[in-house]
Amino acid sequence: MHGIVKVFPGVRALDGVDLDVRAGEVHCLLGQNGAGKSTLIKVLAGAHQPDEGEIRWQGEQIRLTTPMAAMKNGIATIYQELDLVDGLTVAENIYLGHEMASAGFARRGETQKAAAALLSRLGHPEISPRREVGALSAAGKQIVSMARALSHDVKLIIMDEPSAVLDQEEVARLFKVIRDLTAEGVAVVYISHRLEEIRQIGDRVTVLKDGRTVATGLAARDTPTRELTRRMTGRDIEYVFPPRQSRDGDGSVVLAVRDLSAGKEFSGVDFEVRAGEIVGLAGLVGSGRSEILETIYGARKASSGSVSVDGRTLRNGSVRAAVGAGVGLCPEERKSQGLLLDEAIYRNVSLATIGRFARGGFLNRGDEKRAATEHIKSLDVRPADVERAVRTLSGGNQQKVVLARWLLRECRVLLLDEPTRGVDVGARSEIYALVRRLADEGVAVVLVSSEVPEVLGLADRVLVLRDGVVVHTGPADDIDEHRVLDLVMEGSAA
Amino acid sequence: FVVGCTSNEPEEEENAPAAETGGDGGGNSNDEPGETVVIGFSGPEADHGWLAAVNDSAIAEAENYDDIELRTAEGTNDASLQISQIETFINEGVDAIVLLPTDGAQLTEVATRAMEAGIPVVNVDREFSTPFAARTTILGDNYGMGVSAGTYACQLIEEHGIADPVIAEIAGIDSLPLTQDRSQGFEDALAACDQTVDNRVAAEFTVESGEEQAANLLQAAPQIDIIWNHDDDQGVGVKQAFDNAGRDEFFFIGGAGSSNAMQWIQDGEMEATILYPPTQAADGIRLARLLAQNKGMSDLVQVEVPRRIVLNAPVVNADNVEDYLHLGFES
Amino acid sequence: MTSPFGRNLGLIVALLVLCAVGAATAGDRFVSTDNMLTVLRFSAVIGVVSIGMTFVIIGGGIDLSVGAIVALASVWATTLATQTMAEDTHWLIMVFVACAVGVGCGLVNGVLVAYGGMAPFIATLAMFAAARGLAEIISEKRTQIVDVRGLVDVINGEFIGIPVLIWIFAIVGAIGWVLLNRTTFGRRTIAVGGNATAARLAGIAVKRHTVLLYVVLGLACGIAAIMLTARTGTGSATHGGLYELDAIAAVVIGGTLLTGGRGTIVGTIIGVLIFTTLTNVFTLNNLDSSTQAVAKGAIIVVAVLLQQRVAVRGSDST
Amino acid sequence: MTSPFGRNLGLIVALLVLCAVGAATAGDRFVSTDNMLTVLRFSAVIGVVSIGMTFVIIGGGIDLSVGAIVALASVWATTLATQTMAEDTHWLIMVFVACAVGVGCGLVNGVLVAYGGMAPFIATLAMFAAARGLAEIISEKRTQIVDVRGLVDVINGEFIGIPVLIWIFAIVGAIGWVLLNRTTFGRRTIAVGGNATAARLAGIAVKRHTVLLYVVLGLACGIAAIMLTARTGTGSATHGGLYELDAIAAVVIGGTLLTGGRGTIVGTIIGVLIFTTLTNVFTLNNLDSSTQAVAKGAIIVVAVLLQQRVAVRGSDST
Ligand SMILES: Nc1ncnc2c1ncn2[C@@H]1O[C@H](COP(=O)(O)OP(=O)(O)OP(=O)(O)O)[C@@H](O)[C@H]1O
Ligand SMILES: Nc1ncnc2c1ncn2[C@@H]1O[C@H](COP(=O)(O)OP(=O)(O)OP(=O)(O)O)[C@@H](O)[C@H]1O
Ligand SMILES: [Mg+2]
Ligand SMILES: [Mg+2]
Repeated sequence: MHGIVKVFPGVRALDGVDLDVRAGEVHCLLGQNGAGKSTLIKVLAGAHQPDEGEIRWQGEQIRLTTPMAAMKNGIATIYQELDLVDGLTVAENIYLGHEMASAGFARRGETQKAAAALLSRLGHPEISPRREVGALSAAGKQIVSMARALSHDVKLIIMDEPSAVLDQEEVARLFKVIRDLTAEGVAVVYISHRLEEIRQIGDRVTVLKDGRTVATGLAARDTPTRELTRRMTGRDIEYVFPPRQSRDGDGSVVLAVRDLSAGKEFSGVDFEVRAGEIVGLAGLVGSGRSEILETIYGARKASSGSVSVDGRTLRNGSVRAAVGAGVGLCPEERKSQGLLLDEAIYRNVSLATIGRFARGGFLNRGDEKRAATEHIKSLDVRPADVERAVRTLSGGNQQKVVLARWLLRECRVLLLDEPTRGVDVGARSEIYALVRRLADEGVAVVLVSSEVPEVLGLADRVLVLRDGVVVHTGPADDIDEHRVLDLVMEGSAA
Repeated sequence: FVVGCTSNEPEEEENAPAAETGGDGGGNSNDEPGETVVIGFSGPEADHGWLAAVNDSAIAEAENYDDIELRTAEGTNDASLQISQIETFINEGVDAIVLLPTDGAQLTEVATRAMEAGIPVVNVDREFSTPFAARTTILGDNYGMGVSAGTYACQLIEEHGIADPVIAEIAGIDSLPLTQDRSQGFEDALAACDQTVDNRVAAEFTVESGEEQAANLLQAAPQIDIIWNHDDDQGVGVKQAFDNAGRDEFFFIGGAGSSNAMQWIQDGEMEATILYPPTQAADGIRLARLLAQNKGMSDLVQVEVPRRIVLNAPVVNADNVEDYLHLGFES
Repeated sequence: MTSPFGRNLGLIVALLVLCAVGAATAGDRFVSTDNMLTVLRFSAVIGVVSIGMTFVIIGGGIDLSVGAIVALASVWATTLATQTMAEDTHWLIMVFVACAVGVGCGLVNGVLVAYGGMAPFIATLAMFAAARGLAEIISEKRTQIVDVRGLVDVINGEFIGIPVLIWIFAIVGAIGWVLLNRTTFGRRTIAVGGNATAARLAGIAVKRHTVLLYVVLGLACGIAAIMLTARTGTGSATHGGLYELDAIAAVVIGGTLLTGGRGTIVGTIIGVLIFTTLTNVFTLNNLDSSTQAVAKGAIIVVAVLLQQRVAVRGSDST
Repeated sequence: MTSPFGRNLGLIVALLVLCAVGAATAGDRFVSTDNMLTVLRFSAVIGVVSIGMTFVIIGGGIDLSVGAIVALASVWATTLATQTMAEDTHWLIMVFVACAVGVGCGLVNGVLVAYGGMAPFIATLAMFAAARGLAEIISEKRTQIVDVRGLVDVINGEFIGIPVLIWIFAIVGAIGWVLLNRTTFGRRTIAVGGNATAARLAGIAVKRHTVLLYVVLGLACGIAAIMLTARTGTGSATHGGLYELDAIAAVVIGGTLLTGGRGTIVGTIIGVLIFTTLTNVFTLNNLDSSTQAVAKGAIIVVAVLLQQRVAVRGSDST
């Protein structure tokens, strides 16, 4: 690809990008949120038409006018926003658009067999090809997206942040699949904000900044982290966690979760969070962490047990009660659970606090925008224009908007479910600092993340979950990454 | 004979032979061209044959006169819209208005305003709720139609000596006052011979609804002696339902008097129909012209146009169908 | 979300309850074969339209013009010219004309929605007005009687003791079921309605597919028009009144989401049967139309609430 | 997506073009003040309903029962009992009764949708049948004449030279605009319709809010019922026929998405004006109803396509 330019109303998303990918290599794309990575690969996938520039494929110039054209050329894509159809089964989603059919009649048995084979290859034989995709977890959907990409006869696979919703175990499996592919000569374009992954799997790196290629062909394994981050952000980033304040047990108990169970999802969860404390939940995908947060928040009904805030028990299954008591939940899926995509940023930010900007029901929009702007700036959302519709933001920036909502809320208890999913390195450290600062101000924080280092680095105390049961509780300092992994895998080693 | 009256007494009412109009009007001094007058005409949505015939005959009538400029605002079942149409006529300052309201009571307000603005209003078919809203009223007789049907039914029962007869009624759009009037008339007339309606369904003046309702009716009543169907438009569907079910054990009486119905009567497939002529609006146009030109009705001794004309609702059956064929409208 | 089977189970229970009420209040008059056939025959026309509507709604659209298209197709198929031609050749000419008119209207709807970018509600509202107006102009607001007896005799006749109308309904239903559940066309319809972006990225020609959906519905309207024409023995601009409402109601009560992406043909068929059985039970009980309306409202509410309960149970047990 | 202003600009252009056609074909008869007032007065009743409908649709719902509610409210407000009470006290009693009936019906709709979990289409379809049936039963299908002159004289009268009906329309429009754009209620409506899950997780009482939306629309229907009652001098079970279609059409052509989460009051008002002006121009030009229907269909298509072009331009320049 050479000199690619893509202009959206008001934004020059790509401003002359060059990218060359060789057969059999894993080519990593790096860049801050909004740098243009997703846009670039959408151009390559035929989903967007470039305004300028040319694409050469195996030496010949081509025009990819539709996604179909790209697929015909052997380019398959796993998009950042899980683009699956909820109402169809797993197998149907995998073969959507290139169904196995005779004379228009779907060959269902064959399709399901082939889908099952693909899922096994990805290490997930337990996902039934006949299941409706709408009923899968985010991780399950990501697996289906990957299976879909593999279902094509491909020469190039583009993966836009495939690991964002996966845990370490899953990522390892993904890497194995990638290695198999490259061994067959398939090229892979890999996008991720996790630099460790780049080192593990990548061959060469291209860095994008503000829609331009600022570096290309860097060796993935040998380029120092500092250099990568500097090229991405234009400044030096210390990728470190803010220091914990050692004040063991001095805060009063704010959130108390007592013997909480919900159906098959989890059972007997029992912990408390003190003011100023950050408690991390670690576990594999599907271990029920999100469900625990949602149950605490009243968005799901508990089958037994209780949740109390500041000593007062919350009504089971009532979000209103939780919100009234000062609990906030930053949900896992930003698109379906968090955002009003067509609304302006400031309206999304103020959604949970709208009453604060109103007198007798009448809004003071000046105040509202000012408060939103402040948080947008502190989280480095780009572009920092609060009137912009959220839909036009990049994935990572959308995540920051959701986060900003809960920072603005000033809760007693803050439940964060994968708060840094898809957020770039620079913004991450700012988010960590912010969360820590909130805790220092006396907020009780519960953090769920699939990145174990993040849990260990940020939290004061860690709960490790396996199949909906807490298998370990203890200070974060007393446990390391390997131990956590052992626990979530074996569970018995405790 | 016809008696006209210039006073404001509303009870003045007489039957005029329905066959009086024909648009030929030869030799009548009133047909000589006068000054050109603008007449506004508004009727309900011509969604079935009878109303279409009303509109068509009105327009055709207007075309017979060089001195009439007709403004039509036909086509609505929404009283609010029809009000705004009349308001438009008032704004334009037409010389007379012929109004077949979707509902007499609902258009009374605006008709009164037109009268106050000095525009004579001719009220057709569905009556206003005050006499001050119209200069002249031409009515079909809905209640009378029901009475004719009921009386005829009683006559049939007696003639054929039917014991314990099953009587069915297929009404038109049930929420319209005119349907209520017809049903009431039917009921009252049946009461005179100690009968009641055993099964009643309401269709919507359309062929499809007629077929649908009649089919259901036939299921509800396995044996019927007399059926009165309010409207010959929907009658086409009703008849089809009878044919579909292979049922003809009853006397089939219709309403309105379409050409189809007359044909069936001639063919012996229908017992009778109650006439409800669609020429009222045409009469209205004629009268409006006379009013606007300050003329009277030359057929009358009376100098001016009468306040109220009520058309007859005669029974057409095999005996007299020849006389009425020319009045049949295409449904 | 509950499984389609769970939902349909709820609907079946609602229908059975309705039948029980019918049997209890109207006795033999309700349970007779004749009456059942009447109900089915009566369901057939609106049923065919509803099956077509199911596709459009699953595909994320809506069509307000179905009744008007039925009217236009019936009128066009019964003009003097068409009938004369049919007399000279074969009554299938009339069937062909009706279907062609339906397909043509559907094509216009589809193109306006897919390529003109108009909201389906508005595009088909325009067709709703235009098609009925055109039908009135062509028919001059007269009811056109069918003189080609072949058409009426066959379509309004019987085949192996069962009315042909019911056969057509059954066949269209079966084709609809296969099309939705067993073909790529059906699967793509769900994709287009459920997530148009995903469908586009999967390489589906979303616009073309949308056009096809409206064409399928147009064809269904053409078939319905011929059925109605044979059943009433007439073509008329008043045919198909309120079909849009009846069809959408049947589809939605059958469990299809108005937002698209989910729905079943079986649900739609049961939805149609529920509404027609209701009318039948009312008439057998000689209810006046106002009371009917109030009862209908109440019964719809009860039926849906009932259906939901059963659906939840049904899917729990699976 | 284009900005609301861009969209509304397109609508305004469409309306202006329509006015230009009116002026060109009907000359002074169209541009006279009297005629303008006639158009506005005619818009007023359906306009008030459409403004209420805008809230429900932005909130992700739909309401088919508005016409029926208008009918029921008008009938209830003109029963002998109510009128007698009004004669004895004040005609405002009738206004109160109509609004109370509207609110009551809206409440039932809202509860069925929010707490009963029924699809809005089905719940309000049930109300559509039930309310009109009830209106017929109460009125015994007679048109009830208003004898309380005070009501007719005031509401159907003038204030500073402008009909009171238009004043009411303007005031309801202004309140609607403020409510949607300047209050937390409006903001929550957009959130509920745009993403109900997100709204719920943000602590908004989605169910209660949904109920409120239907209540607001019910109130609008009550107001419209009184306006219609005064305008026609009657209460009747036939009032408000097809209002559901007209109101939804105005809202949708005004740029509100049927899927919820997006819409403007100004757009709705212009949408209403487009439809009423269209009818007015037709009347002035003496068009017969069939031709009107065909022309209406064609004009809707042209207007929407035109509006889209302008909208794209308008938003490009910002
Ligand atoms: N449909 C759109 N309309 C307008 N602007 C858009 C649109 N899509 C993307 N943009 C803008 O283009 C720029 C690049 O976005 P892109 O999604 O490519 O970023 P990214 O590098 O993938 O970021 P992230 O790491 O957060 O996913 C951003 O400024 C974004 O706001
Ligand atoms: N909508 C749903 N329907 C059925 N099962 C679900 C649904 N959502 C989640 N599950 C199941 O619940 C279990 C826990 O899901 P979930 O993935 O949310 O857990 P988690 O620990 O929060 O993982 P993560 O947040 O990393 O994805 C899994 O077995 C998942 O498949
Ligand atoms: Mg991205
Ligand atoms: Mg989770």
